[in-house]
Amino acid sequence: MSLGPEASVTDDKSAPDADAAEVRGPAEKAIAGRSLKQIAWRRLKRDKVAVGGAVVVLFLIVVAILAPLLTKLFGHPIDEYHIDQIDQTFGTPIKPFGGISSDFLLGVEPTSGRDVFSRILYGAQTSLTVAFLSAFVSTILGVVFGASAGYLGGWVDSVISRVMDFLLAFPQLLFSIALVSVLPYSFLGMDGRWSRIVVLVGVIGFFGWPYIGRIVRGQTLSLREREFVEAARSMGARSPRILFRELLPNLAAPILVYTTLIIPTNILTEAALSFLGVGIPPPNPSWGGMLSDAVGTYQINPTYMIIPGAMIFITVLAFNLFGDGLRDALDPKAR
Amino acid sequence: MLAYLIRRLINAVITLLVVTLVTFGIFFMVPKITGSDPALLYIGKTADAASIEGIRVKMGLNDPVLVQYGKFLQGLVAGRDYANGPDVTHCPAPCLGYSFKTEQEVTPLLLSDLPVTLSLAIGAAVLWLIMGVSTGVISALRRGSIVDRAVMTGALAGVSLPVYFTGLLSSAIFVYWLGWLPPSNYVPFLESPAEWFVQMLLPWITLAFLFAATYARLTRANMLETLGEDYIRTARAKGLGERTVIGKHALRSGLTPIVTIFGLDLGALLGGAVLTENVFNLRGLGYQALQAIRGNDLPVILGVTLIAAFFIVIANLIVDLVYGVIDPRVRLG
Amino acid sequence: MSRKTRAIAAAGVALALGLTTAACGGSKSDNKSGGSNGGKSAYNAAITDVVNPSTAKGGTLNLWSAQDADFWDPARAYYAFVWDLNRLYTRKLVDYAASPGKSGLELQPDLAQALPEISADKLTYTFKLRSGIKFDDGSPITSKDIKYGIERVWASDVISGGPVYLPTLLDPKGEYKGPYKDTDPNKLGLKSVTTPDDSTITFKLEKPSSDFLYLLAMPGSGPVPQKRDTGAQYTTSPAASGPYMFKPGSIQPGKGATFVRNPNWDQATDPIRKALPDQINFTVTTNAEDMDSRLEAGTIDLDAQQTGVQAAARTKILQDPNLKANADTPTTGFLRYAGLATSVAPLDNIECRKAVIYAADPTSLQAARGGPIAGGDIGTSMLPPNIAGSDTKYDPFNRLQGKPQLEEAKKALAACGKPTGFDVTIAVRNNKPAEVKSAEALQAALKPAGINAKIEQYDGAQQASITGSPDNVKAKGYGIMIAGWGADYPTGAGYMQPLADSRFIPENGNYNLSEIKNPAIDALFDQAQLETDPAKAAEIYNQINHKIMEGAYYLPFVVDKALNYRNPRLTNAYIHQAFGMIDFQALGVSDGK
Amino acid sequence: MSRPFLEVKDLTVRFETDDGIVQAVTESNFSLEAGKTLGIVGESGSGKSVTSLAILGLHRTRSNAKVSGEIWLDDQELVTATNDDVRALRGGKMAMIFQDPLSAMHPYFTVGAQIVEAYRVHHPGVNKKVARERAIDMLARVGIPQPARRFNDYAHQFSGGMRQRAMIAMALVNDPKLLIADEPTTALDVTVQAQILDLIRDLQEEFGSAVIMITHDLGVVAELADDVVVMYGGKIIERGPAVDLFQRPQHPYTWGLLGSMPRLDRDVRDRLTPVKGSPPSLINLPSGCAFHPRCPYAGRNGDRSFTETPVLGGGVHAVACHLPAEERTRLFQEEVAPNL
Repeated sequence: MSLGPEASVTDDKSAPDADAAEVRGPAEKAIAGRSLKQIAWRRLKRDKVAVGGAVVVLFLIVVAILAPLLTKLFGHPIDEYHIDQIDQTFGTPIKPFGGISSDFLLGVEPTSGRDVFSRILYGAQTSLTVAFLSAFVSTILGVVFGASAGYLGGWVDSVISRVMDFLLAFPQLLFSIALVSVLPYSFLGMDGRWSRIVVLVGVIGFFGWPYIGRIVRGQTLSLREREFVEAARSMGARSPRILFRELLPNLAAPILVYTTLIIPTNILTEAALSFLGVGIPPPNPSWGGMLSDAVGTYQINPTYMIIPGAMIFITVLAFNLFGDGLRDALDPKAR
Repeated sequence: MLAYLIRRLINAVITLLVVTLVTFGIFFMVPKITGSDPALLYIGKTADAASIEGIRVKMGLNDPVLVQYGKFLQGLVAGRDYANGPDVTHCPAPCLGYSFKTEQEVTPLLLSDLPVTLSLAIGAAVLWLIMGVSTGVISALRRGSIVDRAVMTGALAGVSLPVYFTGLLSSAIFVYWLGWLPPSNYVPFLESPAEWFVQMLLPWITLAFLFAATYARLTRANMLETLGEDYIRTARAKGLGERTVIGKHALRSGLTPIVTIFGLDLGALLGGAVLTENVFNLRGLGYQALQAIRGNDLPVILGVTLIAAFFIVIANLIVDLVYGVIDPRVRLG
Repeated sequence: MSRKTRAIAAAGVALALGLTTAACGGSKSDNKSGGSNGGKSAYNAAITDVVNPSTAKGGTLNLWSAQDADFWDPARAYYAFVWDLNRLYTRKLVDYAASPGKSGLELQPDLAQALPEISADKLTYTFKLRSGIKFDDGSPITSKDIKYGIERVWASDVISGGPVYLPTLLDPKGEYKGPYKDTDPNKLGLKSVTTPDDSTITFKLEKPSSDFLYLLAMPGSGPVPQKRDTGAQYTTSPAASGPYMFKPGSIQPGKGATFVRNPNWDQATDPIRKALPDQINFTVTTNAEDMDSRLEAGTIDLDAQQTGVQAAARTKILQDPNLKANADTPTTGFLRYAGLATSVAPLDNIECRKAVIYAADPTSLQAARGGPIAGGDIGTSMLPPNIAGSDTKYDPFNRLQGKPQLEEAKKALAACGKPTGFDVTIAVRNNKPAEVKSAEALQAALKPAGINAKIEQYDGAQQASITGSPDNVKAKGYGIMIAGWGADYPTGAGYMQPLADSRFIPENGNYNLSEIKNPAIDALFDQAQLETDPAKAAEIYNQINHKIMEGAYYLPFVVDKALNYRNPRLTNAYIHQAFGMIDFQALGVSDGK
Repeated sequence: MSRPFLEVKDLTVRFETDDGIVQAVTESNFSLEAGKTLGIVGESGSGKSVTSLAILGLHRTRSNAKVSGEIWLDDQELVTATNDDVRALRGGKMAMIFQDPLSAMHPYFTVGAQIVEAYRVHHPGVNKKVARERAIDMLARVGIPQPARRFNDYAHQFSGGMRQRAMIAMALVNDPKLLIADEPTTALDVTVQAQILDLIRDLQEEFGSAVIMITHDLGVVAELADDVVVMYGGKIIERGPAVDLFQRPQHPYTWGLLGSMPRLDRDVRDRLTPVKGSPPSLINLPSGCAFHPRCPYAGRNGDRSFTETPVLGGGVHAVACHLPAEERTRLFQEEVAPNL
């Protein structure tokens, strides 16, 4: 909650799928013959908006992966200067609308004339890499700690729960900025871009795990009471085995949903950190960094602000749409 | 009740202690690891080893970390004395020390930034509560209608828009293209309420928009859940009119969870709306925090973190207490 | 040693001569001010002339700034604009003349009746103070107050932040520990400065220095009454000796300060300051764009920081002739450049350094700084135009043509033994966006030559221990370091000595980034101190500049400029070359409001 | 000929959901005379609760619900009546006791306040004090000790039985002529169940109300009901006087229900599956007789039960089953009854 406004997304509650237990009962029984996976898949396919979101997400992933190729085909290298595209007096692109032309599909960067198209593509690479990996980190940590807390109970649960409460009640964005800014720019022989990605993944992933952990803990607690775990236990299965053999498959749905929903939050956080100047270091492009660059010239050259802003918006929206659809389809709250 | 309150207060204090300890640890240990030296912040262009050492001694940087931390806590509780050249300056409690950069006492420095953050957070909160809750309720009541779809689409777009983009976009439009509003520059409320209002308008709307989107989704979900509750059916079965059913029974429980989230969000914001304040150049706690972080100004970073944590913890406390009042199950259960 | 002593003695005379001319120059300039274009405002008029000359008093001058003063304590301030503002409330023994152009660089007696009496060995400077000089509380300013003020410079652990030059001349062995650790009951234990009576002060230098008077013109050499010195907290309520004082309680960190008239200042004792407005408001804003729009609207008078308007306002001003007529783009006295570390291979080889300089794209570097108007002219050498000895036509690497010279770069690489190029690290402060942009531009330009640069951002606040530490530079392999430099006092030594003299390489806080250890350059600096004739001294500085460029130690980016707008109602507006910005103390407001 | 006090004709309720149309109640017909008790029996999802909600008109607030047919209460048609007219009857002439009173009572209002609210909405002129006295009086009458003090308590502070009593007090506060009790004893333990059922019977006698008792528990019906309706898959499959139905149950499903009547020696959990197999989907009802997938006798009669929907016969004791009447009698006597 305290990652500023950006983070509230994951706290959102799902709307009940059908509006009363009365109707949900038969509705669910109606399709009880199929596995949850099939049901979810069917529901998801029917949800046009979610499918749209998924298509955009896939498209962005492909674009990010193919960034080097696309740049070669339609753009210019990300660090190539085109000073001839820039009005030297004002530092802005000579051509209108941010210098958009057939040669520069999304215009050029003020001051340097670098190709915005290529930089957006590489920015997508960075953004998505950070978002996915940090979601992965959050999920791993969240599942391990959440499941341990919920399953083991006792002092383990109280310690982990306190830590989660503490992390959630913490000036997170401030701390992320501070942490990211004191960590070194290069280490382990990685260059600025990858070392920073590792740092961002670590910090964002770390602050994200309580969101997943809380949900996993809750689910584990309720699942623990269920018979099948009791049964497994009575048959002499040891704790870790119960945990992973029995609980994890049942946790898969909520974990999938919340991991999906934490990705857009991570994109926003990464962009925020880059915007505040502690993200991916130049000359490597990032959307937040481009927005921050645009601060100086946005009144006279709005294109350069709108393009990265719109990219962040579209990406986050697509992930949110898909995540919402996925949640409705799996409806982890209905269990 | 009293025992509960005391327990909660002790918890709050422990949380704050942990926050200071963690912050302190990070900002004292990390520079040690990376080899940067806070004493050098004090030095101008001409640094010589002797005066750097002098500053280290003066700042107590040569003490063990725990001693430094102890002194910091002492300052918070009882105030602290600083050698100041000709004489000793007493920094009254709660003393957060002196800024490495400007040598200003941190406590009054941050207190003077607080009104800006308060103005921003409270104004935006009022706005987003009104916007978010009303649209969320309408959306829930007209579930599936065009209004509902429009609100939910707008809300989803809203949560996908970062303030650092909407902030720039809105000032580009309203300040530079349309010229309806002046470029933001905080004017204290007491100086000119009208100007204060005009200046804060854009930051409020920008910040509120994001939260309103979240709250609309939240409210709608809560309301839908509540409307499906048995006691709402009971209320209808008693023959109550829809207005009473919705306005009294459904809102009462549908909005109760919002109180929690609202309290926590507001608490978090009071510690500094880092992004909004920086986008709109508002010199509040969030702005100060970023400046301090960029300049490695540890006492200020510590101060802001502590204040931010303080607000969050207090908000938690208040929310719990308020919840006890509005939800009888908590109060007496 | 004896040779040196004599040489400095001569330099002292030279300075004295220079100062005399300065006094004349000042008045001459005043006469001229109405001349060339009738004192009317025009684009860049304030660079050479006094715009709107007037003696009308009254009104309030509204200065805004996006940056708060670093310190109001004169001994701790280091920002150029704060030094400029400092002239409002701090008088020194000598101060810069109040006039545009070169004549502003000359020193005039201020608290002193006249320029000092310099002993035959040129090691002793004796000043006689004016009578009737008082602090804002009405107490007279004595020689002891001046000595005490100067002593505070020694207490750099408490009075940190400001320049520390005087101890190297007055206490090179570091025997004095500053007034706060002074055992003398009156805290006047500095032996090299004596005050035989309240109106006489004598300085005894360890070695002659032609720059000594410039050091006395720094804010930190102003008088401080010992009983009002609150050490580190003095910055919140400094005493005033000039025509203005801080309105009590008006200093608000991060918000601003208010200057009101000092009732105990007497115009008759002050030949430099005009003191026209009744009040001067210094307001800190967080929004530079808002400041620009207020400037254009005429509701505020001047950006006190004088670092140039933002991009949006720049466009507007340059496109609107009416606005442009009230704008100037003076050179600020700063150079932006990259130091090429001789301690980092392969830049220890001069040819490899040359390759970097040739491969760099002068235009993209200029664009990174903001272009020809907001950024500055393409830099060609290491001496900025406001300093005697500078030669803007000197362009050894043919940078003015504006294009990278790949052929030359490849030749140099071949000569260096690295025909296919090499890897190098560019170190850049993370808190200076324009420097980061410069680093990116440089990186991009070096690539075609095969020089693969990696950009490493570091915490700008820690500069002194990162690029300022030769050991660290070597360890981290920072071959190229982006930096900027402005003179603390306008002489070739004041500008270039920290950048090029091998004897100016401390463990921390080093600015000789290239670690130039060239005996010829060191010798020339010494020789300049001996030179009697300013023109000849300038010629020596010119030679040093040539030597630096021939050694390819630095890659100059731009000669810094700033596009600033001034409210048309301002009177007596002119750019003061010592600060590279409008001389605030001279300003008045024509409408008296 | 005057109508019965309550007459339900061809009542059909369907919900449109994302997963398809839920056919919750199909063409139900039954009636109830004043002062009498009707038991509606069936598993969860059989349509019994939906039927009762339809009588109260509570599907009206749900946009995806479609109700057709006729419901006559005291000579007033309710399906086509205006919202306001139905609302005026709700809680007044007809009232409902819900199952699980903890969730059916508002957690944030005191029990007393909720009763007062119910009273005042149908007695607009009455001041708070009078309403309060009435509420306390009602609490006393349903057997809540110290009613004046409990008036200010919240639902969660009551025990399960007391809570259900309070719920009943709230339903009866306006002297309803029709009282619908939806599984009033499900959430309670056996001894309390008996008390509550006694209470309802006593109060029915006192107020002279008609009662619809909805339950999956034939034991409850046996104790209270004059007539019984058995529902399965949204349809009435058997209907008749209680005595008759218990002595000569006609439908194989009813036999199953009888077989699962709660007894103290049986595990409580068994109640939930009175008949082997799971209840049918209301979206895709099995073709023909909805019960055929679970009916041990399906197929004995050719393939009719797979293709043809049995029609509820006429008469006092009606049944919807393809098995011939004699066959059913024989089966019940030979195969089912000995095991009961």
